[in-house]
Amino acid sequence: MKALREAAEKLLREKRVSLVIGYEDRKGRPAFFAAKPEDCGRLAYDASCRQNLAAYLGKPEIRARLPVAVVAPPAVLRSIVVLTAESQLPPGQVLALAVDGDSFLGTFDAAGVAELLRAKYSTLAPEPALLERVQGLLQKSPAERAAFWEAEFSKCTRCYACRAACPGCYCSRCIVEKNAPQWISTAALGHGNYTWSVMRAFHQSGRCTLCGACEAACPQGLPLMLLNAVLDREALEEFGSRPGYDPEAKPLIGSWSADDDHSYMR
Amino acid sequence: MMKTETSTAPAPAAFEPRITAFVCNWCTYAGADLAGTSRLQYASNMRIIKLPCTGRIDPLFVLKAFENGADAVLVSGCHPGDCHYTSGNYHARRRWTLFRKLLALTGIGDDRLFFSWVSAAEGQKFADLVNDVTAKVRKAGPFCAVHPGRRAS
Amino acid sequence: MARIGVFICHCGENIGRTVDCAAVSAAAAKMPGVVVGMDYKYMCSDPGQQMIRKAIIEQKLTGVVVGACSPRMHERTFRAAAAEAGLNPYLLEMANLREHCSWVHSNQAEATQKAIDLVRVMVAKVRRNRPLRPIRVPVEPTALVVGGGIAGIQAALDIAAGGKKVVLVESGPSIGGHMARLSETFPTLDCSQCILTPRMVEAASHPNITLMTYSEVASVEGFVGNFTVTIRRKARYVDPAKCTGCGDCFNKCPIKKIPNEFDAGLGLRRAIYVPFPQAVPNKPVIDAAHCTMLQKGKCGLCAKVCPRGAIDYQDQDRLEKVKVGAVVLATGFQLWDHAAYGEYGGGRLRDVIDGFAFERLASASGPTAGLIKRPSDGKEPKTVVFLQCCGSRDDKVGKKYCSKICCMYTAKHAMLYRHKVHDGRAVVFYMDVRAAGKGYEEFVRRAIEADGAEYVRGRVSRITRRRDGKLVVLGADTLAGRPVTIDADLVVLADAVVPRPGSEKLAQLFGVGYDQDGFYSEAHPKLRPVETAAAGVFLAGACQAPKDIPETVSQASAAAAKVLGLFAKPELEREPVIARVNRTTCAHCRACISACPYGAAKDFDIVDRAGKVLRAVADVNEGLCQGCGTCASVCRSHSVDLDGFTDEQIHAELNAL
Amino acid sequence: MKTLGYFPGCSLEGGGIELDLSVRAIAKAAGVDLREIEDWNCCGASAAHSLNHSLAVALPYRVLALAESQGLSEVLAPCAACFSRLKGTQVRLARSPELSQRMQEVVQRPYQGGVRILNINEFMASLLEAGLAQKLTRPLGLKVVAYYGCLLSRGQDIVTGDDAEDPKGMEAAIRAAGCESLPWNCANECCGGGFSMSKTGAVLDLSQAVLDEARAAGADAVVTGCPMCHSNLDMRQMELVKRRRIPGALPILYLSELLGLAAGLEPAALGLDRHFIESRGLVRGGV
Amino acid sequence: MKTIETRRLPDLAQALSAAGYCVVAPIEEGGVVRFREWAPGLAIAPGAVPANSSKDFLFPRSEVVARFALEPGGFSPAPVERSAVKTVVLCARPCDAAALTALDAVFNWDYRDGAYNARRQAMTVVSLACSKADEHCFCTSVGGAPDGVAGADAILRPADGGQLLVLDELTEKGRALAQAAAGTLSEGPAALDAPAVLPRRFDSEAVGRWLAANFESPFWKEAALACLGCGACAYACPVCHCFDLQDETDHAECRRLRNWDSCGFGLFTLHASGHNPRPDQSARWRQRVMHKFSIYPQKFKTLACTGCGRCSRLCQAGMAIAATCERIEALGR
Repeated sequence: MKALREAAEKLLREKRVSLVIGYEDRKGRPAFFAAKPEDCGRLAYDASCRQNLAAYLGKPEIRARLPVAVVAPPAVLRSIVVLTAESQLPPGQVLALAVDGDSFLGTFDAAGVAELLRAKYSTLAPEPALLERVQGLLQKSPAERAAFWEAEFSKCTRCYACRAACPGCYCSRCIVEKNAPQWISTAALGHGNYTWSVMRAFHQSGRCTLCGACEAACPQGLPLMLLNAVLDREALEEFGSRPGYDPEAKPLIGSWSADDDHSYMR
Repeated sequence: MMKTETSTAPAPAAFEPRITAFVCNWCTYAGADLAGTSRLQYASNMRIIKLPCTGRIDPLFVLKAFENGADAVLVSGCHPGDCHYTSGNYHARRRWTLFRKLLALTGIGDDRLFFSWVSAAEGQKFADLVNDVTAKVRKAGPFCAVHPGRRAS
Repeated sequence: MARIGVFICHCGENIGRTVDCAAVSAAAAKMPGVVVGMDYKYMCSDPGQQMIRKAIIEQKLTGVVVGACSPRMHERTFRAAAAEAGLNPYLLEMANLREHCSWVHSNQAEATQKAIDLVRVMVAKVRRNRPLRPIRVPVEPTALVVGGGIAGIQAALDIAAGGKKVVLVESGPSIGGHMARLSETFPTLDCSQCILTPRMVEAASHPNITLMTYSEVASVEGFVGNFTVTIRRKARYVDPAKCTGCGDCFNKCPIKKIPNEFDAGLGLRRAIYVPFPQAVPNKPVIDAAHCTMLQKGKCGLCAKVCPRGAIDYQDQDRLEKVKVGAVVLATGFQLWDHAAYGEYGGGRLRDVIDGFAFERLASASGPTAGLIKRPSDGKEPKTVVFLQCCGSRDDKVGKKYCSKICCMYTAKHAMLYRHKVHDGRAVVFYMDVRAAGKGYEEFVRRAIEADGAEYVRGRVSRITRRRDGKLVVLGADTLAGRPVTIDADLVVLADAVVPRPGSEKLAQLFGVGYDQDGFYSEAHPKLRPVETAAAGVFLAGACQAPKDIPETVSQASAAAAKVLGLFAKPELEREPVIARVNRTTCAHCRACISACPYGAAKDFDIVDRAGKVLRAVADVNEGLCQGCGTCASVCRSHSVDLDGFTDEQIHAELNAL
Repeated sequence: MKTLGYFPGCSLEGGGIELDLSVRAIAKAAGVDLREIEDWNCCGASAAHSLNHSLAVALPYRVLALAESQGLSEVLAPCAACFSRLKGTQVRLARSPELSQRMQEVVQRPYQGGVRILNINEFMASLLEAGLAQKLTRPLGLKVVAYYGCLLSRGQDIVTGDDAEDPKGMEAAIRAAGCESLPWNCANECCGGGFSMSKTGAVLDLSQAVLDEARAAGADAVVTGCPMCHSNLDMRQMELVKRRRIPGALPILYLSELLGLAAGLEPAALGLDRHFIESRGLVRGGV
Repeated sequence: MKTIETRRLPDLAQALSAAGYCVVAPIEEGGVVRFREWAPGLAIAPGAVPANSSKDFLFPRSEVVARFALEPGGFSPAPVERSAVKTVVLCARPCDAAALTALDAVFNWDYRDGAYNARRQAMTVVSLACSKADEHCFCTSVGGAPDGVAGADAILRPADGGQLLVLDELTEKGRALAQAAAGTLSEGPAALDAPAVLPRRFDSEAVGRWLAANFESPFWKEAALACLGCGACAYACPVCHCFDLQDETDHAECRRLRNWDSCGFGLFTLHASGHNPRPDQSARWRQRVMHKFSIYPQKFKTLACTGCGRCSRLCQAGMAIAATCERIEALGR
């Protein structure tokens, strides 16, 4: 904690960044924005931090204050690499204060983040419990699966907290906001809720780092990570895709290989 | 090809599925044309939406078809390597590989969502495909009314 | 407010027999936005078209749906009719009631219901159609012909004769290709060089043709009408402007024992050489790999003897850009390497040769001056076995396909051999004799009946060399049903025709498809056999499939005609199915840029008046875009749309189902 | 020390004992431990596959299952027929899960398919790669022809990595022994194989053709890896010599013997004294 | 006093259900307590503040407000079935009930909203006084109280250490309900539990004064940095009532839907021209605070906040409106 605060303070003091985005040392560990060196004493990090702070990097208010530093556990580091690969971060304008568990790993630029991930986190895997939940659901019949989601999606109020929480949801005009035509019904009713959540997850394939911020943000507790996890697994198994490691990566959707599977096609 | 059972008057209780097909202009649409010029008879349950290439097909189209009451959806285009636009079908293939798994998790499985390659020369394959898909969906029954992806009537 | 007209065609009885056309037009008339619903016996006939034109004018229609045959059949017809009546042709759509409905269903109620659905879908779509204008791009009226064989020469000459400029690129030192290597040609037995060399000279001297020999295509940019092609001019080490072709250099060159590729390795050449005496241009090049001056810095003899100082050891590859509007690929073929057949000696038996080697032996200008002598000992072979389908029609080791020309040239070889060696025996092993062509069957019969070639139907299982130098050919005579052993002096294998090495890479440069064997894919096997899927790129000759000379020349002329047709207008019109980017909503994730098969989607900087970059977005180059729509479907925010197949149109179609 | 499973089969305990002796000797010289599969049984060659398909698979299946259960991941079958039967069974099992299932029931042993089977050519190549080449201190300077016959050249998916029509699998080993492998016409011609007893006349004709070609090519000896080939060329050659159908005797060596000689091993230890055609004179200063 | 044992709340629900009420109550599901329709067998969780508010049953998150049938050459209005089921919200929080005053005001201001008023007429609110409060609660700062009765038709007050609930009828609707549930209620003495202790955190009038004068304050830029712009706060709020009208059309029909909307969304004020008068999140957060504590009170003489704390409880970014008000009050001093 001390090392993190010192590193953040140094960045602000040396004016290398105008803002450090971190977690605050109070209950729930909400987002905290240190603009002055003396603010850095309020920074904290532990496993209860659920927000993916990379989501702030798309906000106009934050972009107006570049360069900034972000307190970043591994999943957030990966989000930074994803945003770099998708040309969303101006080069050299975002530094990561890498943290993991209780330890502070140092200050990294985009290239350094990718290197750190390759060196230290090349084997990050989804939580087994999550995969078990996916497997459990897949073992049910299609009708049972439909009923499960019917019950879940009926709770959705379309507050879009999931979208706001996600660094990958950086579109300036979300597809659900396109009304000519309105592909996804904005009514908080079954079909619109279904299409929204399915497409939200699909649009994150190749971007999602399974950070869990969307599910944590959902006021209704929808199991959104099931959708993310099934896509993550498929993308890894079929295409060897591991988002957030290669800042030069071609987009998963938007590239192809002649060897891609099509055994299910006739 | 024999007359399919659809050409006889259906019993009142018989379930006639509604199937929406998204096909590319250059291969499958032309293959369907060939089935026509060859007078191959097939089930009349499918309605084709023509697009230039399978590469144009957004997963949202499929969801919209289900939302509007389709009992099944077929996506069909040029064989790998044959794409009129060289690689639109490869892009499509990658998308479907991911998307079908996502839909499977939500209860839309292989008896609702079909993919195929049908070339301009494969009129017979197209006719067989329509018959086969129709038979499978007829067996699977109406797309469950409780599925969250379907619009309540 | 939309005013849609719906016109249902009975197509005589073709549609009317199964679909109740009156019911369809009545149902259509009640669809939202529809103001006219009519049906007629033959919509494509003049009165039918007149009906549409009249309705467009009188009813002030804003869109038309014609329910008739496949749009592949008559879309152009009806769109032209709409245009005549003053309606933008892209405001007309067709519902396919024939191929997709009446011809494939027999139950009238079902077929009629489906027809109504198909019409409803198209009505919903056409309400969202927008007037489109064909894309117009200026055309650079210069053609690039890749390959200087007979196909390339013919195409270049025909285009040049049509008054357009041609750049003819050939990778070897001379044009002429394989045809220059042939002795005589079937089925007329005219001398190949006698008919070819005048064409070669004409190509070199034609004011409209720029010849680039010893050159290769390095890269391609642009699109139909506007290609920029970079040509690699390989270092010749001889300045063609200074060289007179006197031959002093290659007569003095001390490196003498290089097998000459032109002679299938049977003759020899020097390190500085022209491949054959009639070469065009008749100016030597230095083979750097064999030249001691270039390899070790020793010798320099050719520079010393050259009276014009044309030798330049410092010469380097140069890149040259040409702007062309169309391309003809005529890269030809080569023979498959029969070394893959271990049972035929695995390429180690010197007297087992391929067809080109035999051509050079039989050619008056060849290494033996037209005398048939076998390579191992220079003796005249008294028994020659010809083996057809070597590597063809064999999907285990060779190729699945029939190489098409081997039956004919083998018959010619047997005939030529018998003409030259009267006491010799020519035995031909064949699987089938495929002699479909004008005068071809007669030619084969002549080889058998007049010239005494012995045709044995069967395959050869093994060729071994006996210590006395005889080649023992073990085969089967499947008509007689017994094994055959022949002691031969020379065996000629009719090796399969395969594409030239590097042809796949070239295809990728031009965006042309190719099949599993590497032959270039035509746009349509029947109706567009000369075009490729890449607009403005045409095919001539054996690069597309094995072909003989008349077929090659025909296709070359056809390709030339296509090029001249393209150049006939100063501008090119293309279907306006083009992707567009909504720059306001584009988030610049670059997925479309990665996905575009044509490199048409690219980065674009939005700048203020001072030129400061405000934001980067994606943009689509209309000239390059072919309209597949892949960009639109990878765009998460649907900030890319495709004219003619817009989100709104597709959404409306789906809602109509 | 590397351990390799060893399947001698019947031949190597009888007519092909020289192959057994020489393989064991060269393996020892190369530092490879050959561990005989315990309780091995007949591979089924010659007879089983023409009589009963199940039996023809079940016999090799049991051998493979034993090897696997004894922890042998690689098994050398020097006899070309044994190799062909074992490898052929392996290929068929891999293609058909049903067959595997049936065999497991018939033989009452599981086999997961985890055994790699080597023929003598592959074995020699692997020894050379593992350092045997340095131990071949006695280049023989012979001109030989490599004779593969059918079982070491044919069988798609069985003999892999070689060209059935133009086999090359022994070339490297022959060169390593300091010999020249001459080009010739009969590398994969038939020796007469299984007709040795039933149609001796045919075998004599076929063997003679092979021997004639070998002599015409200028060979000092024929090198083979197959006990059937060896017996047809070696034992039946006596008859050809006796009937004066060939001008003189031509030694027939196993590939393992050739390498053993080049490694300086005693000819008797390699079994050279057991051949019908005298071959010990091939080695300079030989016995 | 009319009493019922706390554990017998389902019996009360059952009785009301039998009497023709649609019973809405806090029910736990998957770790989240929500107001939802009660059904036999479901337990009632009276202790917690549910994730949603009772406004869901007056002003649903999506409803069809008009229908049009498409015809050749035009369209014609089609009837919308409007049902106002007799509903009781059982164990509403006093802060939920208090919100009804504010909602009634806005839905009956220049236009009397038929759908809202029909449901309002048919709804009986039985609130449950709070004997506990958490760090997000601040009803006492906005004119409410843990045992406040504003907006309620009846109130249940915990007694005997939470074992019993005492029912007080406050309105005619409340009395009708008590009558319908008479079978489950007992008459007898009970020792009322003390209401939750909740010190006032800020002076809402002082906040309102500062707001009215500080639209352009730099405070907003900094105060809204954490806000990610979702609608979780607005959708959980018992008073927020903004909506969006959307037409959804298929080939036969057009449905006009009224869907919840939130001032937190950028799209909320985006003009067709591309101009957005609230261009960033600080402008949107300012709007939220000003609307609740300045604009709304000026117009309707009541705050648009009842201090339920749902918005801060649910916010993923830790935005807390009470904390903002405290800071504003400090700025005003």
